[in-house]
Amino acid sequence: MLQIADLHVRYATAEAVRGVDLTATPGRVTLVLGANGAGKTSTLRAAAGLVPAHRGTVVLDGNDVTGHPPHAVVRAGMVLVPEGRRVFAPLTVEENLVLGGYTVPKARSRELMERVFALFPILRERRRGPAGLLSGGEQQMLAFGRALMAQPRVVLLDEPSMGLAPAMVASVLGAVREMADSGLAVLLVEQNAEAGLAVADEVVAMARGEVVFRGAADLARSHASVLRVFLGEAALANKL
Amino acid sequence: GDTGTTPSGAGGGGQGLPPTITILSIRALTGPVSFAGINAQKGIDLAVEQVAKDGLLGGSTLEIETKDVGASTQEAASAASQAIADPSYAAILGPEASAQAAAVSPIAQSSGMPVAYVQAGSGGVLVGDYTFRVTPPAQSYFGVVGDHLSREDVRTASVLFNSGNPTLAELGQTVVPQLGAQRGFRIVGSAGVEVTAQDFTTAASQIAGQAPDVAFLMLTGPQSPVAITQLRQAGFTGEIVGMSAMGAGNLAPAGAQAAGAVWPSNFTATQSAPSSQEFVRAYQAKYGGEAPNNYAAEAYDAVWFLARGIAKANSTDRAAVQHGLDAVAKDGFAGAQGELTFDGHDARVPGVLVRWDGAAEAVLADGTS
Amino acid sequence: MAQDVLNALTLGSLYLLFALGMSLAWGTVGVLNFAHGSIFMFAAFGAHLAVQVVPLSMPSMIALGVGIGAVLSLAVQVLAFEPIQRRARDPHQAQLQIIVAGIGIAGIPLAIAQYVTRSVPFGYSAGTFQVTVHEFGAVRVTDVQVVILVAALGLAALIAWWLRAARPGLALRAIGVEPEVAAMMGVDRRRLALLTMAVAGGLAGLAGVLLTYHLGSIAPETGDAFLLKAFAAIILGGVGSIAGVAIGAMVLAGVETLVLVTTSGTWAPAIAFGVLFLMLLVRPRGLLGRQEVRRT
Amino acid sequence: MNAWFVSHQVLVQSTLISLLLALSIQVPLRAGVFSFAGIGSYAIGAYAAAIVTIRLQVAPVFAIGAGVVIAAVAGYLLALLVARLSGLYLGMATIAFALFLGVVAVNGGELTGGATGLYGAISTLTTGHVVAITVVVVLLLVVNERGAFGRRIDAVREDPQLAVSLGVDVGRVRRRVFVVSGALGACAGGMNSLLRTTVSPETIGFQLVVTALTMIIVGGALSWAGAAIGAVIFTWLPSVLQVVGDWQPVVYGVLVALAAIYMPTGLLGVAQSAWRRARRRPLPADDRERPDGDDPERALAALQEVRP
Amino acid sequence: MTTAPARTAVLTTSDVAVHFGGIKAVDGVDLGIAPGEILGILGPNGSGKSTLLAAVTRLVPLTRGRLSLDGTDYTGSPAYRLARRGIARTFQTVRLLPDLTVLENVQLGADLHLPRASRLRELLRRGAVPEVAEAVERTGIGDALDRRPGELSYGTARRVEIARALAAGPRVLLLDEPTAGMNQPERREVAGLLRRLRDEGLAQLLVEHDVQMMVDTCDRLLAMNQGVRIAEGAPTDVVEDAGVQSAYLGRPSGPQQGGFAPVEPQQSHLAATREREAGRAADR
Ligand SMILES: Nc1ncnc2c1ncn2[C@@H]1O[C@H](COP(=O)(O)OP(=O)(O)OP(=O)(O)O)[C@@H](O)[C@H]1O
Ligand SMILES: Nc1ncnc2c1ncn2[C@@H]1O[C@H](COP(=O)(O)OP(=O)(O)OP(=O)(O)O)[C@@H](O)[C@H]1O
Ligand SMILES: [Mg+2]
Ligand SMILES: [Mg+2]
Repeated sequence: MLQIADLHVRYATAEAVRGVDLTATPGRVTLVLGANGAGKTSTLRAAAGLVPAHRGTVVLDGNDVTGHPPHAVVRAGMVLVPEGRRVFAPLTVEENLVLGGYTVPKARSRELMERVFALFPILRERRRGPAGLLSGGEQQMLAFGRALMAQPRVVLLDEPSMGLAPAMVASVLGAVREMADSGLAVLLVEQNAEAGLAVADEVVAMARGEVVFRGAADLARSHASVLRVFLGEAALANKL
Repeated sequence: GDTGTTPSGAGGGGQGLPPTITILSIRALTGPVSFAGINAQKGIDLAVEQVAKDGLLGGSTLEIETKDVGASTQEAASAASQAIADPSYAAILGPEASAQAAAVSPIAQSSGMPVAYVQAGSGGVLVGDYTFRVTPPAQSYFGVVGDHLSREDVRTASVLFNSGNPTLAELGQTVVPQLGAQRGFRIVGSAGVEVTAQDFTTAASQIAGQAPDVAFLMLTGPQSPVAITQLRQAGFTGEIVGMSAMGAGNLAPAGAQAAGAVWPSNFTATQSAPSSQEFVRAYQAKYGGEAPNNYAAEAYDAVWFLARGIAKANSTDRAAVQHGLDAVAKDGFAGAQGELTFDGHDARVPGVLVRWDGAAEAVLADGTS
Repeated sequence: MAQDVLNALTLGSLYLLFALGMSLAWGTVGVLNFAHGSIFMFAAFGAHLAVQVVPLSMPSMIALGVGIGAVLSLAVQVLAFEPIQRRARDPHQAQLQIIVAGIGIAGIPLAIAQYVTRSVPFGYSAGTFQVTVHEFGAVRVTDVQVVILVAALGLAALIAWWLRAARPGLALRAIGVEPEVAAMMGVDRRRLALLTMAVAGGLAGLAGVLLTYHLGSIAPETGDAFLLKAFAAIILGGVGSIAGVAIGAMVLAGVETLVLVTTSGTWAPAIAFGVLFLMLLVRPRGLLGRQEVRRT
Repeated sequence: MNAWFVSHQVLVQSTLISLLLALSIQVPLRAGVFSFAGIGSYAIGAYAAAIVTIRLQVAPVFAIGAGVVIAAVAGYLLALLVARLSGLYLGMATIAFALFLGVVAVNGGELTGGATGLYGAISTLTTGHVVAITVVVVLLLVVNERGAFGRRIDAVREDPQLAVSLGVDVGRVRRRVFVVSGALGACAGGMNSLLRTTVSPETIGFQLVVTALTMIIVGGALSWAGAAIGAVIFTWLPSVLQVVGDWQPVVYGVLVALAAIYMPTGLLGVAQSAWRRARRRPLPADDRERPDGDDPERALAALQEVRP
Repeated sequence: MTTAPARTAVLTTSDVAVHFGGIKAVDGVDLGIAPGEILGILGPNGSGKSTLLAAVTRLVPLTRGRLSLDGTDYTGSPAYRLARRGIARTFQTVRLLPDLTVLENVQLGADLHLPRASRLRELLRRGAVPEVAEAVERTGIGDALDRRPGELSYGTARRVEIARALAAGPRVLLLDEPTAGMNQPERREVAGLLRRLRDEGLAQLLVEHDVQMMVDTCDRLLAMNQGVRIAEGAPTDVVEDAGVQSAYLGRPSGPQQGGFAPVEPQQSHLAATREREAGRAADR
């Protein structure tokens, strides 16, 4: 279980996150919505220890991990799938996955890799090729698969569906749902709000670095303003 | 540029000497050639002391200011031009490195500043009447090797030389072959190595394969012990002849391996000339029994050379000093290196042949005797 | 002929021992350490100072050299390269900074050694070990040569295997590409980098001590000359490939030996550079270098 | 000409020569071309100027010009040869080129004076000429660093493929950069030979690569001004460090290392970012603004009410 | 299914193929775009869309096929010439120059058309050219102009990419997933911009995975799978096409894909969402 309390993130030129409280509970998917620049990525990066939290705490299963280095956070059971794929381009697909499972025992890592390959068969085909030559969507699959390899208890997903074809979006979000159902706590940032809402249990909306809405996914799905802001007029019309 | 002093040829001494006479010494006290500079500095300090005691300059004191320029040519040139611009400097004691000296000479010559060099054996250093060199070139006393080799009845020789160092390349490529032609031995192999070469295994094997009577190693100080060790390891049993870089303790790391190596030198602490022995005694008294090496001896001689020139000029006017130095060079004098004479502006000494016995240097043949 | 081959192999092994640590640090944590030569020399020098006090055996001298090398290398990593990498936007941007910092740092041990020795060469004649020469027919080989050959090839094979097979080896390569993402995978990049630098420094120390035994004596400037050779060997083999640097070192030594054996030697460096240049024209990323992964 | 200038003339000359030499590395570096061919060009320029001056006694313009032309042509040919190389592979190839020339100089016999080198290259070149040449060079580079010219070079450095898709002929930029680098290096070498009246192989070596690189990185790699700062510092530093005596090389090393560690963008970068910080207006935390469409801020303001 | 008439097409490809060793990323694609037309390309991940764009912009060598612009063949001409002839593009991955400000990054697009004289003039006045101001305006990045790319959120960075392409004042614009990382309203904004550009006569090639947006925005769609065209025509027709449904929208059947264990077969993206919603509602 992840508890972020009163998080502030400050860059040289801007304060990107201002007092955010977020909780990710085992078995549940918490969806974070927000316009470009709302501070979603910054929140996730601060939670993972990649940028310092200016103020506030990040508590993982009762342990305060605020200010811990990223690798320690991973070892404590929380993994981030970064925005924009960021695969190790010159390493092979397989090596990327092995690295994803850096903290799990070897035998287990082999099993997990089979599961990733089952989810994304194209990765099996390309496992000996350099990851950097994959198509954008294939790299996104790899980045997602890499996180599965770490067997985390809490997973932070920063737009995992970006660049994926619709069928693949469904696969990935289906996998997200499965992860939660198997007891993981998931914090999901998703611009594809509609698809995100379909798998979410809770919704948090951010604007200008603050949480402006918080509620059950069902409530959000039926809430006109939320739909208007994040899905657009068409979806609203659809709904009503 | 305009320098404030006129290099007028019409030198007439006799204006008298100021209370302090200042000379700029451009040295490398740090960096890869610091061993030369540091030893030279000791010789300089001793000479300054002695000049004062001797009263050669009357009531005036000789002061030598040292500027450490490391290995930088530009620093050396800059130091020289600063000295030239400052009328309080009467002369320059030039840097050891040939490249530095070659950069200083044209500046000094064109602005009429007398310079006395030590080392600096390459061409382009002595460019006119204002530049002098107190270290004799190696080829001028290389004859002592010839005598020795004739005595040993040497027939064949191989040469290993540092091709990037002007002096060593000249010795290896020209002087040794000429010596062979004069003394009747044949060069069976000649190889050049890089200026910074470290490992001589291959060259040593080559020479061992050629099995000449004598191997000439025209290498730098640090290269010499390595080449000797590796020659011996490769199975070479003949005679080894080097050059003065083997002195100054450079063979110590090779120890007994190098025993028997000989080299010609302009100076060694045990040479017999009375003026040399006088120098050695004074040096040992001043430096706790440490034996002087050639760098100390040369610099000592250079200071005395300048002091004598200034005394003769009885002036610190640079043109006058130049005339004074010319006169001293014409007459020669007895110095640390023995009986110094000059061929033009370039020093000559009889030279000695030195032998490494595994722990210390000993005179094998003394050009003065 | 056999002697020449042996000599070339020895020289190549020396280049390899020296280049191995440099290549490891460069190909993995992205540190092209120009102070490597200085560490190498200073480790040998430290052993020299120690042997003046107590006559030591060859194994203890080696251990001492490896220790000094590792400690120096760690110090440089912590004091210089780590802060640079922490500030840099990406590993590529840090590269030049690291080179220049290395150049600056290299001057420090060098100046100290020059100051103490007055640039007079130093060796280990005070130690208990004396080089012995063995003769096999026309071929002469010293025991030091044997140690160098075995150490260089053995260590190269060991490191190559470790980089390939072990997960930390893989993590190291990942650090060289995307340090931040590697950390996100749970890689403690600081510890791994320190470990790598310690190994690299240890290798430098080993090379320094063995070289001093091989040559009988070295001068403080010795490290500088080796640096360029090692850099050439790494580039020739292809950055990041241990097999590549081994081949690069051997090719370089082979060419140099061949030229020395067949010509008067004054052109030797030019021919070595020429061969290097031509080989790069044919294989722009070294003999075994990884192809750049780039797509639209 | 005052007394200070007279006595520091050599350092002033050296500063300008170092600047041109540093620029011969900096110009390619700014275009992402890791070329040290400028050092080889320095050798070409130095020897060409000395040979021409000694043998033909022509005016310094022609002596230096000869070297510049030869080095520029050599640069162009080299660029064609190494077109496929990049990064430090290119760096090593060009270092090999430069050191190859050094060996040629040692073995050049009569023409290059062998290991001794050449001396007696006496000409009428003055400090004034050197200043004039440097000013012209710097002005030309300034034009190329700013505005559209500069941006396109930045693109070639950071992302050549992107540059291509933006219409930049990357191959041509690279070839030009080699030519300019060759000309700059040769100009520096030629002026140095004629001012010192001598040239020898010792003065051309790996050390030059190290010095030039240090100047550029410590000064700031992305602008001529950085090279200028570096040239001034590293030409004058040794005189300043005289005061620390024997520890000069140690202090020098420490200073270089500190600069590299703590000034990632060089002294110039430090100055520039201080200037930027001083000028910058503080930005609001949100950088969003929308040209049209519904205003999410207002909608979200409404949402606040349902906030639990 | 028709190709745009060659007469009006500004950009055409015929039988273009790009193979990487055994991988046939693109394997014989014909297309044409006319001025004032948006051609959308749909296809599963790895179907060769980005590679096709790279082929058209000459950034990868063609295995076979021909490319032509305004009826003249440019198959052999170097990539940098294309920009000068009016083709601009964005990349799937954000590619901004980190050391330049946002404004300078956008200017970079326009630099190419500046005649030498005005480059000098720009130097002296340091002012931006009108195309740049317009591109900034249209993409709504005015507030971020003096920031550097590293400080931008992902969505803003994508807008800067689009602005840079627009600043080049192109006749043909190729966009590779320009709205990835934006939410629905933001996408609509971009789609609106693209439509306005179309109305101004710009020929566009748009690669996107948002089917709804593609249907709403494009004049024609071209669906690809495994490097070949599987359908082309009016957007709604293509989306309804059975082959497209199975390869792209629904459960894939090709050898590249299949076996997405965790998810049920789906008819379409939107349907999938509803289905899951219903399912989960039933769970409760
Ligand atoms: N390294 C940085 N330096 C300065 N400002 C930054 C930095 N990173 C992000 N910002 C700013 O912080 C704010 C929040 O950015 P963040 O990336 O967290 O947004 P986001 O919600 O993830 O947006 P998007 O949906 O576009 O990815 C933005 O205004 C952005 O410009
Ligand atoms: N340079 C390359 N070398 C090897 N394979 C490549 C290369 N470039 C692309 N590929 C492969 O070609 C196929 C097509 O890639 P492309 O990027 O064109 O797909 P795409 O349709 O753009 O996919 P996405 O929607 O995921 O971006 C992919 O399987 C990819 O792995
Ligand atoms: Mg984000
Ligand atoms: Mg793509």
